[in-house]
Amino acid sequence: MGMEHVWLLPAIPAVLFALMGLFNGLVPRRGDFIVILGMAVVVVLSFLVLLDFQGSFRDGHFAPGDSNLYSFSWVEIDTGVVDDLLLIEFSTFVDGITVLMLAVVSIVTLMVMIYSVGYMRGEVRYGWYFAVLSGFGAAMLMLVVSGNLLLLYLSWEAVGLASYLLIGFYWERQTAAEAAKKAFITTRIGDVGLLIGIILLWRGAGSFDIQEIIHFAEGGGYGETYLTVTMLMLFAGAAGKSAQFPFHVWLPDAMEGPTPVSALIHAATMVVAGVYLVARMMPVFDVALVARDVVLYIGLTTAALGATLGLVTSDIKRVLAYSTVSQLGFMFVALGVGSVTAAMFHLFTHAFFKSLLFLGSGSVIHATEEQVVETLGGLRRKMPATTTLFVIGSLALAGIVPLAGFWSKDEILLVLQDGAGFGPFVILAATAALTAIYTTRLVLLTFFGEPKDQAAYDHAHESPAVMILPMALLALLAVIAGFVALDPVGRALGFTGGIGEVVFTQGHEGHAFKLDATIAIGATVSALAGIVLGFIYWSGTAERAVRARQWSPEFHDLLVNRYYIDHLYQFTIDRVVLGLATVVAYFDRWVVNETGVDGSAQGISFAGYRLKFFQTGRIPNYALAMAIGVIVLALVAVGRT
Amino acid sequence: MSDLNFEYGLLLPEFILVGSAAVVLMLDAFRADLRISRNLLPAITVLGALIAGVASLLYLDRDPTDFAQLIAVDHYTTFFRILFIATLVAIVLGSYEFVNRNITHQGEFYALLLASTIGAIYMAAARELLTAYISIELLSFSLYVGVSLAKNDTRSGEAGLKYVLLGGVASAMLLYGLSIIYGTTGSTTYEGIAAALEDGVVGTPAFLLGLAFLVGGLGFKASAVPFHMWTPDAYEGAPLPITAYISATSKAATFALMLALFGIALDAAKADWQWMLASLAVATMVVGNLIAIQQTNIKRLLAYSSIGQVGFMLMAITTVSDASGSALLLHLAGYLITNLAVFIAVIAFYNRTGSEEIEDFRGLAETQPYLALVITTALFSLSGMPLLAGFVTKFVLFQAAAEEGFLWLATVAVIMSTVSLYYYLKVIRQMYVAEPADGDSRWRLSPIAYLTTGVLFLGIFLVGLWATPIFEAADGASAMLFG
Amino acid sequence: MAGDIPMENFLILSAILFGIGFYGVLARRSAILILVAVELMLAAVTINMVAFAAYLDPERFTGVIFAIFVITVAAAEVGLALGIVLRLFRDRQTAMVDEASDLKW
Amino acid sequence: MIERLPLPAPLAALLRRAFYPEGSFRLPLPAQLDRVIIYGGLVAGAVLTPILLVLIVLLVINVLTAPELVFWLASAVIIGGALGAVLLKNIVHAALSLVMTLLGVAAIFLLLGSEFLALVQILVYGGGVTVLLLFGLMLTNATDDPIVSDGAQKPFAFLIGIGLAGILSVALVDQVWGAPTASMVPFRELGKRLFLDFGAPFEIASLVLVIALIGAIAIARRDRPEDTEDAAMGDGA
Repeated sequence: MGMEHVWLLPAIPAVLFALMGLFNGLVPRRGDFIVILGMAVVVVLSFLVLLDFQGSFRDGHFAPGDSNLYSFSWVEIDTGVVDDLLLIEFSTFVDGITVLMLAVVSIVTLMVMIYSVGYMRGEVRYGWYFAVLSGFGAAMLMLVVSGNLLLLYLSWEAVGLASYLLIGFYWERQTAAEAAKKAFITTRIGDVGLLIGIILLWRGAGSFDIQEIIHFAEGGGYGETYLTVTMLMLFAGAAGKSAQFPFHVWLPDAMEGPTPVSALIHAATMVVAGVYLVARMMPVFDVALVARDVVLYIGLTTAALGATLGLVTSDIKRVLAYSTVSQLGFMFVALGVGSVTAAMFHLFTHAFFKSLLFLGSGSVIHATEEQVVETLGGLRRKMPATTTLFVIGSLALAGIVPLAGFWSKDEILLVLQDGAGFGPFVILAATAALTAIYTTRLVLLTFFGEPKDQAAYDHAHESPAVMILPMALLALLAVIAGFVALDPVGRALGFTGGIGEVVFTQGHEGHAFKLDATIAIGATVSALAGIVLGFIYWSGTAERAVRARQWSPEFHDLLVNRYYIDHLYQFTIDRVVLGLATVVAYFDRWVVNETGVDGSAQGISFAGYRLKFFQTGRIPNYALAMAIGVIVLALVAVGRT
Repeated sequence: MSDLNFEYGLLLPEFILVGSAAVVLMLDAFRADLRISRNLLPAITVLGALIAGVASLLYLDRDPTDFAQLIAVDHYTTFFRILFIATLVAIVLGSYEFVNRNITHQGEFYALLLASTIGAIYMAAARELLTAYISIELLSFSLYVGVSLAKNDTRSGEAGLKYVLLGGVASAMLLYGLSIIYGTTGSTTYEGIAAALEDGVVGTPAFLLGLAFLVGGLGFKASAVPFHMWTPDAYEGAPLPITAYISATSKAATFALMLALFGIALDAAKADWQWMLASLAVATMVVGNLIAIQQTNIKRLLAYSSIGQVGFMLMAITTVSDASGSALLLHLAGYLITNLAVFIAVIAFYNRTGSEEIEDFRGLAETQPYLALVITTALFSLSGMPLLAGFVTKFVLFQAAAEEGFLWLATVAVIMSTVSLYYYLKVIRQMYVAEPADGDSRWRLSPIAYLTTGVLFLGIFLVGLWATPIFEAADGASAMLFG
Repeated sequence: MAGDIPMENFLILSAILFGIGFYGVLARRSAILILVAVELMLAAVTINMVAFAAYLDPERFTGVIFAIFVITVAAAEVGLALGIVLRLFRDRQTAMVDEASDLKW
Repeated sequence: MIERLPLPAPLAALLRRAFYPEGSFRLPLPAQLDRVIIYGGLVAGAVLTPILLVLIVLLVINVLTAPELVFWLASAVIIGGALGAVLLKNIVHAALSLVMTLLGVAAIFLLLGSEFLALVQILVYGGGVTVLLLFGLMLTNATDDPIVSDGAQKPFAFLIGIGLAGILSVALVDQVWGAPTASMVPFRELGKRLFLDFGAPFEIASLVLVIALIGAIAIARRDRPEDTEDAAMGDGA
């Protein structure tokens, strides 16, 4: 299995999608095992690709920019458009980023599929679900192996379509259908930008091939303003897909889909497509520095925004969704300072622990049929395995050494400090601490303390092994994934320069993975502080204290010292953090969501509503419109001369 | 004048179509006496059309020629002959059940479809204004009749009246424009006009006025804003197959004519009309797509959506060039396939339910999943989703426009195609999300409906995934105008 | 035969006739009177055509032939339109176009 | 009807003879038609006679040539008829004043040297179209209630009409046209051009007529009961 056969990876699940979508009724178990088997083959193949890549790297064959490995010319015709030849070639391309993405996508997809066997048992359209999952895998794999922008765009849309189908899987539910539509349309708005950006890039370079476009851009082929506008358009597409401000509103709503889908699409794979795109086009962004700065600040805004919103949300999946938004912001921050390494590394680790968290929340929902954290609690007694795995995922997310999140988050903070200075660094560091707080809150409210809804608690049970095992595997990855960045590990795997340099950088910047002791220690301390803060506020004592104060003011003086602390927390969290979060939430709800997204949809709808009344149904009015039309044309025509 | 080519054999496919029309009319007149099945009429129509289609293939390897300098017989003509005849076959196959139930004058129905196809073909093939005009009228007259032919529906009469009266006004405007162009250039052949324009009548007020009236008249036929207002009403009032036919053949024929007229005859006056078409294109895209959002009747929704599509096609005429010519032809082919798929599916739906309201599509995914799939795919294709025909054809179209320096127009078009997704999703949502009405159970399609929609369904994917053959045909055809 | 009447005279006559016709289309309520107005517009066109043919294209006089076609089509159009008007009248007991406005929006 | 008109008895008798020659026979025309024709004729005569006289005087004193005289006369008739057609409140009067315009146009054709076209104009329009229109009026009961009001957008219509006529006139006069004089259209040549050079469009035009014919019949015909039964049976077929 060499790199030139990489097209097989998307081809296998695509064929399975077509077959299973049509004929899942004809096979036992609706064909779930066939789909899973196919994906397992893809996992194996993706490791073969990795080996081949590693081999050619070791042999010194690999040079970025000339790895257009397989191309199929789709439309090739003399049209007089560019060089008298419209050539639309579908080509695949493999480099470090691709290899990394292949591993992430295939592994997480496989895990989610296995998990779904348990989670989706007994659902109607069970076979269709697996078929679409396979279709999604195909589209996502095609996205990451495509060597030209047109193929990338095609798979980009196919991924969106699969996401639409999966979010709307419970189409009987009105909210699910609405959410699916919202996700689809919001991302499509970004996609308009992407398509325009692609056309603009093509107009300059005369090719859709990514490497050719990069060469053209690096050679200064595009004008400065032109390129800035183009890359901003492209980034609009990326921001839409990756739920960056102000497009982030669709992601929490997308939680209406089945939880494994959230784990796969809305944590590990599809939402990182935007990160992947920007990383892939980074050499071009390096030329358009204004656009790159926009990426940085949008990323920063989103990271902070997602984290604060995560603090006040009570739906377990929505908390995770905001967390994802925030973490994607981290990745864009890294990209904004030009570090593909840090961004891709965080993407890699985040995929594992966030899908683990989602699957864990799925396990909870599966057991209790409840997803509001305030009504849960104490589940650790009923679901020990889930609890353990969820805590591992949470610690990884919070960035506790030596779990995966620690390494990649530190890397981002490091490059940010080097690249953008102190201000952004402080904001992002604070956001990292916030991450620890909301994670702690989520864990405490869900699994610890006393059960608040006895019925749900009684109903709860540990999930079956078919669900726990994939989670355990992901938890393992969440623990160890960070180590691959260490040079000894890389050398042990056969990459002479350390894996970090190869896989995460594509060689274009020569930026190897580093670890800065100050930042590492600082980050760990702030994460721990966040956890402690979370414990104090949500572990139950504070709550009791509040009740005590209200019930009996006489004891107030006695407890004053405790309450000073409490007040401090109360103040910092209620007034500052929660206040800020409320403001942000309000802004998000009314300004971005209502005015920006729904507003533009409503505006369009309203414009249509007004316009339609010109259609009066009366012939003389119609004739009048024609007459005015022709007179205006005539007058303007004569007036122009 | 004796050097003209009067080889009537060049018009063979059309003679076959006329002959079929005559046979259909005669058989219908004596149907009661001859005791023949009513399904014989569509059968003969399809048969005649197929023979004509085969006959038009005969001209593929002949050198481009013309009939008396009026009608070109070349790849361009062949392309549209095949396209229109295929459309005719699809519509007849997709609608014969509908016709059996709802149309009392069936012989007339099929005969006028055949006759209007001739009009459509000659609109594409005409290289002279008079021929072009009379072909337009042949098509329009057939459609006036067709729209009013649903005699059990009072909307049909109203729609017909609107169409015929406004059509008359538009004809008068078109003719006034043609007369001025004839007067200023002294010729009615495209070549003669082009030659005269080279000598410089361009830009005089009279000529500009002629152009304005010409654009107005053709804008009506193409339903460009603000000459579009007949469209939704006629679409809604007409019997469904005629609606399908207007949205497919009539539109494509108008654009075939415009491409030849503006590409050959008026090319030298580009500066005078480009802005007219560009502004019409923008207005058309915006108005069509915005009003579509508000519709509740599927025919009306498709009417406005087709107005939106007209904007995209006008864009190709605006930027007329070899590239946008072949892009337009490709787009027309893809659009026809997609549009017919929607309409024939809707006809099948109507045959079952008797309803045209979008609301009544609820739960179609449960009661007839195949039909729901076809409609969904076709609507996605219309909105320009990748992997489907609509994406490829629109992409090539927008790209050609961008290449000709109309990037802003292409941008508006991209944005408006996103808006279009909004209302297509409304239909799709009804089918997949809403519960079926009480008492609705699964139902079956007739085999012919399965066949027709199935072929078109595959066609959408074929164009979407492997457009090269059609693109080559379109390119060869377009080269006849610009080569 | 037209002697030394300038061609512009015919063109202006035609322009005025066209304007009057368009006025009729826009101002009238009766379907038949709208048809009448359309006939006026078409008559204007034929005047134009024939004038151009006589003055500018005397060898080939394509305009005259064009005019013949226009007259033919106009006559056919009246016939067809009247058929539709009759049908509308049977459906709704009116031939006033603004009363036939069920289809709108 | 005719008796009630304030006319001298011999004239009334003459008219009665003209309109009801056998006494029992009635032209299939609206009841007021005779009155229309009579009043129309009288008014037209009253207006046109002075104009005619003035023009003839001008002709005699060589200010006008004969073709110019014809042109101005025909123009007056055309514009007058057109105004009548779009302004008259009485629907039948309006339709009839169309005839005046069309006859004037025929005169213009003659002036421009196309006898054939003039003939076609008179036959097709003066004969066919007018009668068709009158039938239409009759069948839609317009003759029972002949007065129609105009639509609400009349002011716009007025502006547009004036505007169009103005723009067109200015633009057409502004153009520098080629040759100054008109010539006759030879009859034989016309036939050759029409049937030979333009044979293809001619045949298409015949198709247009056929479509219009069968279309008009199919649409306007009141469906026989067996047709609808037939259609109902189609469900089973």
